[in-house]
Amino acid sequence: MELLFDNQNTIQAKVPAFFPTDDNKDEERHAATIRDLIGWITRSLLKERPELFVGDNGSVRSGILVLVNGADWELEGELEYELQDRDEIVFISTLHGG
Amino acid sequence: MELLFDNQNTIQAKVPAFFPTDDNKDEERHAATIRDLIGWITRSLLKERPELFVGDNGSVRSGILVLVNGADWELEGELEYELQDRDEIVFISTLHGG
Amino acid sequence: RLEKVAKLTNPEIARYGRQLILPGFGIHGQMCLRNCSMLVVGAGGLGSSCALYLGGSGIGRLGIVDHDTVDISNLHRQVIHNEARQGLSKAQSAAVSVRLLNPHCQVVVHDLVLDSSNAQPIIDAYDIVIDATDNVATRYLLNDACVLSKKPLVSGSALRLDGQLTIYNYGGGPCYRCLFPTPPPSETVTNCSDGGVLGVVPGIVGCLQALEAIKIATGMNAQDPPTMTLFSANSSTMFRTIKLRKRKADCIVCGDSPTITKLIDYVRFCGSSATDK
Amino acid sequence: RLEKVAKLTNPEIARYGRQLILPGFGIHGQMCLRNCSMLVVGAGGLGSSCALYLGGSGIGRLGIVDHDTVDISNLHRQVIHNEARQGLSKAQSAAVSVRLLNPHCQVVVHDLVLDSSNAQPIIDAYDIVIDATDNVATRYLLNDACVLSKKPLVSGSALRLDGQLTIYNYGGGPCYRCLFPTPPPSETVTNCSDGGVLGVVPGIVGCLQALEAIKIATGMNAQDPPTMTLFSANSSTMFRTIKLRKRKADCIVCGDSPTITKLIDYVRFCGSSATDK
Ligand SMILES: [Zn+2]
Ligand SMILES: [Zn+2]
Repeated sequence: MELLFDNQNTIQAKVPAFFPTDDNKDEERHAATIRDLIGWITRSLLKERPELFVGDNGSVRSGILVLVNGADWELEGELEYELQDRDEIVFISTLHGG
Repeated sequence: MELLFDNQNTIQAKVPAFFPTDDNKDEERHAATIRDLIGWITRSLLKERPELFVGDNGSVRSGILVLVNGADWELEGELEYELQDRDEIVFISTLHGG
Repeated sequence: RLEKVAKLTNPEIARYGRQLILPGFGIHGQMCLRNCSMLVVGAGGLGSSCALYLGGSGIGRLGIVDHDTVDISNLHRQVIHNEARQGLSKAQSAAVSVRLLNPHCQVVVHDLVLDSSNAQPIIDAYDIVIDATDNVATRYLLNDACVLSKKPLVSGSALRLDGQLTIYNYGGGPCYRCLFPTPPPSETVTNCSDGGVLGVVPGIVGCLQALEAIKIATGMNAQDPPTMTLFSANSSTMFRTIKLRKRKADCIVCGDSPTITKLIDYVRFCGSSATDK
Repeated sequence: RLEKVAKLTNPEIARYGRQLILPGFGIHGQMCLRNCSMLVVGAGGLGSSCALYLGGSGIGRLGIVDHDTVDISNLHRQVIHNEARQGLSKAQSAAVSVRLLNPHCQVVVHDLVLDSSNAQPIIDAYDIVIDATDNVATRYLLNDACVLSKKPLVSGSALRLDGQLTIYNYGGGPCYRCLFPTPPPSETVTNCSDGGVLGVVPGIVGCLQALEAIKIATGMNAQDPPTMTLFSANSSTMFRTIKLRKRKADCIVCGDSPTITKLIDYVRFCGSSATDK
């Protein structure tokens, strides 16, 4: 995973608090969700080969587990979780070696 | 250490926010410090053999390390640290087995 | 299946004395181990420390699965083998070491590649399964076989300087498919041969797998919520415990209406083979 | 002292291949290990896993100190020994196992009780010291000898279901006396023979000690702040890392004006002997 992000394993980022809705009217914005964060990371931080990070449906690819403040994102609403100030979002790539 | 405290390893306690000063005048009180906490624990929670927890000088005995919110209490002022709301104070008994 | 005994022999009492006097473990814990059989799948980096400590601990029967043979380049991390056993079956070599350490432990050698044709009866014969393998296909195979056979699965993995540890299919927690319904793209999967590994890293994870298996056998962790432990040798905080989801009602193997009711072709499912190295 | 080499032999390159290709370790890390000597004090529960993984890792020389002999009641946790070595010196037995695993590692046996009369020259001959002992007197002895000899000390301990891990006298962090200026009252000290221990617990701590020694040898942790790692097998969050104080300027051995400038009588200081069991 670090290989995708210039070997950095921790990145502190200021993420926009609101994203436009799909129809892109400026006055209709929604609070930033993890779905937005994944899109934003792909556009802003990823140097190459986005398919190693994102999947087809705007989520992360298979084999990546997302943590919201130290807990499995499934407990927090997965893609629709609304980011709070100072949230720590971690992307874990599963290991298979032994 | 658990043996001293009825085998409980985590105790949530409401501790008085202020303690009387040494000359015991009611109107002169100071914010609770770890020194006060150690005295309060000895009086309120310890079932027996306080010498296995406290030392001579109102501090813990040799071989106990005190943690304030996950850090060595020496970084926080040791005995004079003033307790804050929801502080987590942990007493670690050093192990010597191998 | 392992025959249960009602008490320990005197030699067993002498051997396990330090566990028998252990508060919160004692004779009850030791009897739970004595009447428990465990299967360690993989006698490599994870399986080395795991099988040694389980073999020493007093479990009644230990099965060891591996189809590979001992190579010199394994020995920096696979400390259950040694230089003289080069070329010998890893399952055999691991069994020799465990028997030398503790002749009271019944060791069963499974010198084979586990696949959907042979896995189910082997897994059915043990109480707890330890995933100490090194490839995605066998991880899904073990998961499904453990779900079908209602066995807890103690899963460990290690690569480079990192490790992961989870108990699947236990106490209302998730199975591997609840967390990872589809296998990762094969270009994102790295094994220790290609990615490298610091030898002691799988040693640490394998020890933790042995511990988790002992906690299951003795019920010590029966009340714990499902977690994953992340290990990172190169971080100043080396361990991190994360809270996991519960079993998913819509999981295709452990959910309320499973569509997987027998083992499938895992090599095809994962697009990679169990013997790719 | 260990003679330094400028490059690895071909058999070493083949053996350590998985560490040589490891990003952030590689040939530099392996050469650091090859030119490093380490002393493991204690070939018991902690020393078993620690010596095996250090021996396998590729360090140039490994010293092993122990005066005790192998007993059946050790084997549930001391997996470097085995049943047939009952009665043999633990230092000898551990050395045999390491040599079988890795003949490239020079193993030195110190079959003796370390005390203030003999400790200093032994410790002077090694680069990194691992405290895998089981008593307070030897812990203070090792601390003072390492401070006087300017050697980092990787300290581990285990009892019942718990363990502790700290690096002392390294990178501006504290020594053992900075944290614990006076020894604990002897009635508060419990060893594994009296208190019991789950076998895999010292196994885990010993592996972590090997890892920390490897990190020191290769400089991987040179920027890390001083910490203590607490392990609790029976907690759902098994590991906790706590931040420690720096070296104390008024420490009587590592401070600015030390009053301890040579080894003292540690048995008298602690009120307990190194061979109490
Ligand atoms: Zn499932
Ligand atoms: Zn000091």
